[in-house]
Amino acid sequence: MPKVIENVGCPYCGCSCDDVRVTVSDDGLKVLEVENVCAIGHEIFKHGSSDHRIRLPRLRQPDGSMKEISYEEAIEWTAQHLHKAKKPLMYGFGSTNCEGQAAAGRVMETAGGMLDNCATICHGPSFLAIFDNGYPSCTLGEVKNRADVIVYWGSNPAHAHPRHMSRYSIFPRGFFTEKGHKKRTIIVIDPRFTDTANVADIHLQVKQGHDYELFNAFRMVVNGHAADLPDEVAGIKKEQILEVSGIMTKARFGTVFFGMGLTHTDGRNHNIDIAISLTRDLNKITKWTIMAMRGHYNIAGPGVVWSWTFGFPYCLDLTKQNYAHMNPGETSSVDMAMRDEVDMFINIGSDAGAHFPIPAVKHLKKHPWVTIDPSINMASEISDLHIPVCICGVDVGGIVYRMDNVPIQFRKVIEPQGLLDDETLLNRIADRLEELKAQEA
Amino acid sequence: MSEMLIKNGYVFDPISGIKGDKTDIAIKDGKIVEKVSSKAKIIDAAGKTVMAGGCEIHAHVAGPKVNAGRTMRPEDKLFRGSYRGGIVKQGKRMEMGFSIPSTWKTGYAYARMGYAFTNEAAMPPLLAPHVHEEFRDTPIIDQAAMPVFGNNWFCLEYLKNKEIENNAAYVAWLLKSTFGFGIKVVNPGGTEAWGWGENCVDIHDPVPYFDITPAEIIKGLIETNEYLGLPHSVHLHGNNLGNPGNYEHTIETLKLASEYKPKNKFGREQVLHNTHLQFFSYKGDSWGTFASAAKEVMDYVNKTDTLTVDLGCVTLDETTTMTADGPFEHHLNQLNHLKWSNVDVELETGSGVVPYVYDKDIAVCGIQWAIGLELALYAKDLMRVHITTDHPNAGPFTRYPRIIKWLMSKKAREATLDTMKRKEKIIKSTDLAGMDRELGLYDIAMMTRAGPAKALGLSNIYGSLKAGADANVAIYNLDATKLPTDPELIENAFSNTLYTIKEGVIVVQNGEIVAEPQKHTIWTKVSVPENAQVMRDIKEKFTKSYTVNLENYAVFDEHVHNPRAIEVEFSA
Amino acid sequence: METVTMTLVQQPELYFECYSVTPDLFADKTLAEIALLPAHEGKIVWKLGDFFKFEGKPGATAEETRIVVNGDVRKMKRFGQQMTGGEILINSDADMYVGCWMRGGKITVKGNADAFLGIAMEGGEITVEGDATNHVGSAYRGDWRGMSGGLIRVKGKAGNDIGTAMTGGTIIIEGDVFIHVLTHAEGGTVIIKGDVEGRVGGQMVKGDAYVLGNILYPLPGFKKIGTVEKEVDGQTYTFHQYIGDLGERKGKKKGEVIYGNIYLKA
Amino acid sequence: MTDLITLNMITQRAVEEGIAMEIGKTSPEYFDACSIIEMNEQDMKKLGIFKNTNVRVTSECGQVVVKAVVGRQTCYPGLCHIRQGVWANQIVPPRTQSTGAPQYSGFPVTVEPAPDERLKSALALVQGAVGMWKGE
Repeated sequence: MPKVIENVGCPYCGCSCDDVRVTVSDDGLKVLEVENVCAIGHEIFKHGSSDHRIRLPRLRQPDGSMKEISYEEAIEWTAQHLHKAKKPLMYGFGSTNCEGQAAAGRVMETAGGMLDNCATICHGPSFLAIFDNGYPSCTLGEVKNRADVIVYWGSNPAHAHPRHMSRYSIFPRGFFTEKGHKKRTIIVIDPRFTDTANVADIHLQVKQGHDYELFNAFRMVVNGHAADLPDEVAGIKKEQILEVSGIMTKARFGTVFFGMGLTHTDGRNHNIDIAISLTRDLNKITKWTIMAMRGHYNIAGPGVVWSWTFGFPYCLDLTKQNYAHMNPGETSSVDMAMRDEVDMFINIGSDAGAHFPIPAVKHLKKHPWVTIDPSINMASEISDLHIPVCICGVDVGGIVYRMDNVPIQFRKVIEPQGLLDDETLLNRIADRLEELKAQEA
Repeated sequence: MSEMLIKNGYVFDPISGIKGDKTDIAIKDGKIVEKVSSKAKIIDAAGKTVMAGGCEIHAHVAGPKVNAGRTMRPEDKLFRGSYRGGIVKQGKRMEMGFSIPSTWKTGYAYARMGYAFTNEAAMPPLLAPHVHEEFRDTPIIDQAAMPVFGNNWFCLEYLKNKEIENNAAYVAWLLKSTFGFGIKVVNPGGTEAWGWGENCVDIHDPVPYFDITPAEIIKGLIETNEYLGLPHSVHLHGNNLGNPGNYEHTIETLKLASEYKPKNKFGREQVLHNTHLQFFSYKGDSWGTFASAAKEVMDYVNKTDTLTVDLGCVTLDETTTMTADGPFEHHLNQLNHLKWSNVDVELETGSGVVPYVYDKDIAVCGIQWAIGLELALYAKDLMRVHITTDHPNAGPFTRYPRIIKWLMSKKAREATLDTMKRKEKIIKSTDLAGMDRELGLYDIAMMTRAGPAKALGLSNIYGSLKAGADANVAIYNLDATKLPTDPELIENAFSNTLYTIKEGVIVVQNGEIVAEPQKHTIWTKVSVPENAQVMRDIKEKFTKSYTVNLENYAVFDEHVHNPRAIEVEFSA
Repeated sequence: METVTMTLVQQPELYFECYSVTPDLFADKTLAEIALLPAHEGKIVWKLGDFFKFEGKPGATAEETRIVVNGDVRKMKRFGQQMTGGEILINSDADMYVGCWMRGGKITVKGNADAFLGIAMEGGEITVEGDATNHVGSAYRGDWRGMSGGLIRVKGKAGNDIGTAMTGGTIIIEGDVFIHVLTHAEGGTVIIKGDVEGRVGGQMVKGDAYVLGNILYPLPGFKKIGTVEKEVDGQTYTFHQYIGDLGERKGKKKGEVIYGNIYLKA
Repeated sequence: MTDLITLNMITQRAVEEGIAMEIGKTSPEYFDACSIIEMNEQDMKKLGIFKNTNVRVTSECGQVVVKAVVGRQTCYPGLCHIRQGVWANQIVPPRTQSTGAPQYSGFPVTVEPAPDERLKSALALVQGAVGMWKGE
């Protein structure tokens, strides 16, 4: 008799939907059916019980081939190399539960290395902006229940967060918003006419790379200097700027959702920095909040866990061992790769091979490279050691943080069948490291 | 069968009324006992001061808003001490941060000061799993957390309709769901109003849409609390915090409690705990005329046995303000223009975070500093007046030893006052300069252990050296018979214990962490009859308004660290 | 003034942190003691003597101590961190954090300096003969107190974030600058003799930017109020004066609103 | 009509790429989703190519051959887009402006027709870059 498991969390995007319905086989080994999930999430659950899943660590052989080894051997190999390295780097955590991220903190504090997460190439600039200007935000339920104006700026949920608009922002009928979409105004600011722009009431086609100037213009209007506005800013006509400013100041509750369109372009953090300033300005008049469209279902997690552990959300330098240091630009993964600052690389729950600029991959490849990931990916295919682990939300549970930092408790739907989860694996590596250090001392 | 005997120390234990007499303290299997065998490990405390482990009644040490502060303030970790991280690693993990310490530093620092328990002052129910994750990573000290109720839609609706029984059933359900300890109220109604960018400035200012007043919310929750007979009373951060002239609102708020009597089996005698009173004791109609109302406020507290308070002393540091009082943080940000974070939590509460520099050369800061100390020095019953800094709002908890120094030594107060540019203005606007009172060690024991433990309804476990209590003991390097003339030595003694013993295990020796035993999560388990109406209401709100499924809302057992339930048998 | 000459004898494998190389830490020590000062390469704690050989002698105080660094130290960080006096001369490129949190004295870099040059500097003087990169005289992450005093002169070009959150002091870039000059500033002066791509004075409360070249993308938040003569780095020019950032909050002094200024060479 | 144009490149996420990524980065789905460049029709005309022609895209730090399409989410003239992933990252400049985040969006590229060049697989590109590619 197949079992139906309700209220399952989806391990794909920052929406961290927790209403998935999964039907599993009687023996609890196979996912048979998945409901209430986007097309992408669907693939993850399918992959979870695919026969092609790697179930044992694989070590690169001199001839370039990979040979299956035991977890014990893999743990020993990793601990030995971490112990030897002067400045090892562990990067990733796009798909790891918080328990695993806490264990990773222990590993790298013991090893005296660098610890970084995917935010470093994604919403890292948002952290820099939060450092400088704070973060007037809210949980997604506030948006659902109160918001009458929604701004998607440099973000494209139709593609990156498939259920965001239906669960949280544009379409849901909330407590004070029974009319749902009908009573909401949607503004999309993006250089492309995206599929999200397609459902918006207003699309501002900002000149790519000039969002900062446009924010500056909005702030002038909000602060009473509309008269000094030029006829056009960043490709947007003055009339349109005034119209949109009017909508923003008349809103009862507004939210700005921003994404890679701001964090990946010139100025990086300052594009978000000034977005936060605009949000502050608007709160003198009415109620506005701002939120980063975090990419993965638990990429908010490492920022949260490492903040309470070390005081910094990412780009951690733990080499001093008595204290942590952080300064993106110096202690960030891509910068360290390009500068040859590190001498070992552990890629965990992410794919630096596919998502780092290729020159950075070439630099990192000069040194030992371990990939800890459930699947075959570009990183695993160039690494010296590939250690497969459980998929959070599929064969291990745990706490994850949604894009609004709301902790969601994920469930396990199928049996791990011999696979270790990140937390167990990393704690065993840390235990072994402590032994090696003790022997040395 | 581990046994320990602490011999010849000067013991200060208000719960058992020991006022500094030489007494031996016997410990067996983690509890205080009458006597132990000759095999007991002997600790010689001759010439030293012995107290129960410290008991914290109000500090923001774990959870989303605390962590938002850590995340937004990298500069809070910069160049502290000789190295950036401050002190060299003592325990298993590094210690980071000054005003908002990492969880590891939090546990270690409390232990070094001789504390055994701390009470997280505000837990947003929706985010409870986060609080419990931080508890897991906070070593040594036991912890509890109070969920916030003062802006919770369920409570606003039940209390508006005077449905105390339903409200009680909901409160019991939420305490279970979040593994929470008691009822915390922050700016009742005002934080819900902040959902629209508004506020409730006094207790009669109705809440938008819900059309109930803060006064009705406070009274309804006190009634609920005593109806259930919870260990702790309602724990209140009122309306209009931090503004000149707010003391009249404060007294008006305290009077709301006058019509209620405590009903509980935990020895608690108050029905309302007003937290960080310093922020509510201001005269004047502007920052220019800002002055102390400590006397007026304490006169009322002194004559009302059903009230307890904590101080919220300003320590004159660069720190980080954080509170579920969302509109206040926005207001503060408009004043100091530093960075501002805000987290409104659906259906439940909100919060804000703003860094703040209490500059001793600014008159208002100096006056705030004086008010915190005046409150204590005006107090008649120190069992009802507890030392806090509303950590980290008025200063970090690591400054408690400095506050103790100020309270025990007029000389120390004068020395600090002398360093202030606006000294004259501060002397004019407060009574502090004229106050000769110097507190003793027994007073300090009341304010930091016995008093808080009793107010929390936990004095059978914490803040006591009576047989049966947990064996939490602090031994300070102070000769009670001849206190040092140099007040700095008092601060040093309370900063780093000679020994801190947690449930019979020596965790600190000569100010250094030496062991990290298992700690507990304290929560309140109320058994109430199933209430079908309330369960229907809960299901409806989760289907319509929440963005998290009901089945994923309550904290899973595996995410609660070593829980220890305080059982409440409800009887209507 | 006495001089200690330190010469690189071997290159570290990774980057090397020279936080100990300051007149304050060298002063009144023997060369042997100096050689024992710590320096990190990753998690390894070396002694300065493991990588440098030392000649000469330091003065009794920082003020009386001059340090000359020879050899290619482009992979070495934090020269002159928190120094309060004396001099450092670096005869090559240097890596990040030259003169970070510097309070007094003089640093000269003959080659290029990498990012975070003189961040949160309080006083003293830094001269870079070559180029600098990003974050010149800006604040440490999250701090609202950037460079508050002293002088930084870069003879070549610089990148982004010049004087971010600056509150005082002067930065002179003789070449071109990319973007973000005096962002979030509440005081201080930045002089750019070359061109700037844009974002000069964004979110600026107060402060003065002088640009002798062009600004490719001027911010809408600045408005021209007239033309003035001003002396800049010893030379007088005519400037168009712009005030702003009109989008940012403004302070008042005796009822007068105080703006940030951009002086663009006419 | 010219044989080479300079465009402003951005690289962003697409749902097709997301699905394909979860199927597997070595899958044909991933190849089809990510080995394309989206550009404005006017720019194609300028380049004198038809839709679905292979082009060589060159940036300051590398080059890659991809298939030119117009795409549903239109770019204005002068702007072009390659979906985030292996092909895009052959040309994304690693410079971070001292923030840690590479220049994923807003960097100049030249685009030239390469009708006779074959598209490389993800593995060929990544393993090839680090000298591990054993295929043809």
